[in-house]
Amino acid sequence: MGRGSIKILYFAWLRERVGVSEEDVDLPEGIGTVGALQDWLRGRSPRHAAGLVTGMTIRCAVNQEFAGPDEAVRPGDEVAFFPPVTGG
Amino acid sequence: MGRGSIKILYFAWLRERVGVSEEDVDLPEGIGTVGALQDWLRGRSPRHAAGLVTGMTIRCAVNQEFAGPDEAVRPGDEVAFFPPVTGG
Amino acid sequence: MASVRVQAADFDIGAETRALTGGRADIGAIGSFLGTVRDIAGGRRITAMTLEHYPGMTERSMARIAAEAEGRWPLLGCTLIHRIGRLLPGENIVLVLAASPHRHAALEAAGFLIDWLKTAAPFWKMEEFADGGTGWVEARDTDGAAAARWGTFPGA
Amino acid sequence: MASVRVQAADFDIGAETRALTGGRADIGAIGSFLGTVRDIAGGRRITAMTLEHYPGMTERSMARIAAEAEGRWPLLGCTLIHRIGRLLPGENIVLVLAASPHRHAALEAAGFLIDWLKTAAPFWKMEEFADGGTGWVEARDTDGAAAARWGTFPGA
Repeated sequence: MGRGSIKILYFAWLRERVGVSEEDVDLPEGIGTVGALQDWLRGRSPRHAAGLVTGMTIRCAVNQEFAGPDEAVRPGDEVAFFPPVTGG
Repeated sequence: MGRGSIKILYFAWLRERVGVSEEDVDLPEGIGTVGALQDWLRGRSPRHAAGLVTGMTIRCAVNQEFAGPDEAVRPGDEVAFFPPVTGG
Repeated sequence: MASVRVQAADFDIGAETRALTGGRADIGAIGSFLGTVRDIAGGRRITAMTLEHYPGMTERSMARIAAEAEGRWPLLGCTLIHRIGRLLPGENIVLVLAASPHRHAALEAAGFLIDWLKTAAPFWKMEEFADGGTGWVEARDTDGAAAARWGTFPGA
Repeated sequence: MASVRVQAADFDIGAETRALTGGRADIGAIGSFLGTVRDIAGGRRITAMTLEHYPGMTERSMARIAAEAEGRWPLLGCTLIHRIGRLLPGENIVLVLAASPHRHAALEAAGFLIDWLKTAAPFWKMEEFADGGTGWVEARDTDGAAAARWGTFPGA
């Protein structure tokens, strides 16, 4: 039973692996952090699992601010997953 | 009794004080270094003495290379006296 | 005071410098860094590079980087421009300009701006190789170390 | 590879950057420093500045400074331009550009070039004050210390 939706964004090779650039999902009960959200999203499809690999190589932003795995996520948030940045 | 002429150049406030930008002088016997040349030039006129003040504030180049007071000067050389540089 | 832009179009360092300094006589020193597309990466020939970014977060992080520079050095203005989309070898990618009365402030701020831009602004590069295929550029430890000289962008 | 010029005419950083990099796709990074005339010096308002130099020695020392930079960093070219004559507040005085595959090389070389140019190239500045009179700018200890970070120009 969801508590409200959050917007998920994927960039660069994560976007290619997951196969979508953006999706709205209902945030389930018990998912309150970036790390828990990432684990839960991995279960949505094999492509999600391939994109949202665990480990150091994935970065996250909550509401357009860099966020570590312990950062809180709440309904209405915008959460992005992406590789380490390589601009400049 | 001279051994041959050298060309002397003055720049910036030295040039203004000495009153000329360039002069050819016969290098006298016994004047073999930048320091000795500077002392000898000071005796040429009160304006030379006012321009070629002794101490740290004057720089010299012999044949367009920076030169300290012990550097040799010879007939045919181009010797310049000037303040510390302030370009850039 | 900072001018921060993300754009597909090219830019001109001369026009940007005039926009930063035009009509001002209090500046004295402008330090800059211009990054361009190289045609070689890891020994492979590159035919094009595509820059992807995170609209919204990009502008926020660039503004914060500029504000941080303005807090650390006595700047009279700075400019950050980053291009997006598909670029060819030799084309401009990124420009930072930092204006100050003091030359070391201008040069150090330019170094800071590009180091943090490389590690804290959400851009990603994808290269197209002359021998076929494409690849996402991997972040380099040296970029992280370079940025860490200046401290770390919040959370990055 | 260095382009070294002393000139009365103005220059454009955009045109100089294109001249340095035009048609090349092996560069990647251009660091630069642009110096302009400030309208204040030591609390006094400046109406103009005149740059005097030592023709011949100037070009020699600038070429040597450029060659030194090219020996210390992996540069693919550099540009040094210094104006002479009477300049008004806001006008360009000096430009250094350093091109390299590596951004820190480009930025460090630009810093080196301007630091040595300020202490080892025979230029002198005379300021005209708004409240009347003129004065030759005095060399600053901080410029010597900045240049000494990189070692010392022979004899200077």
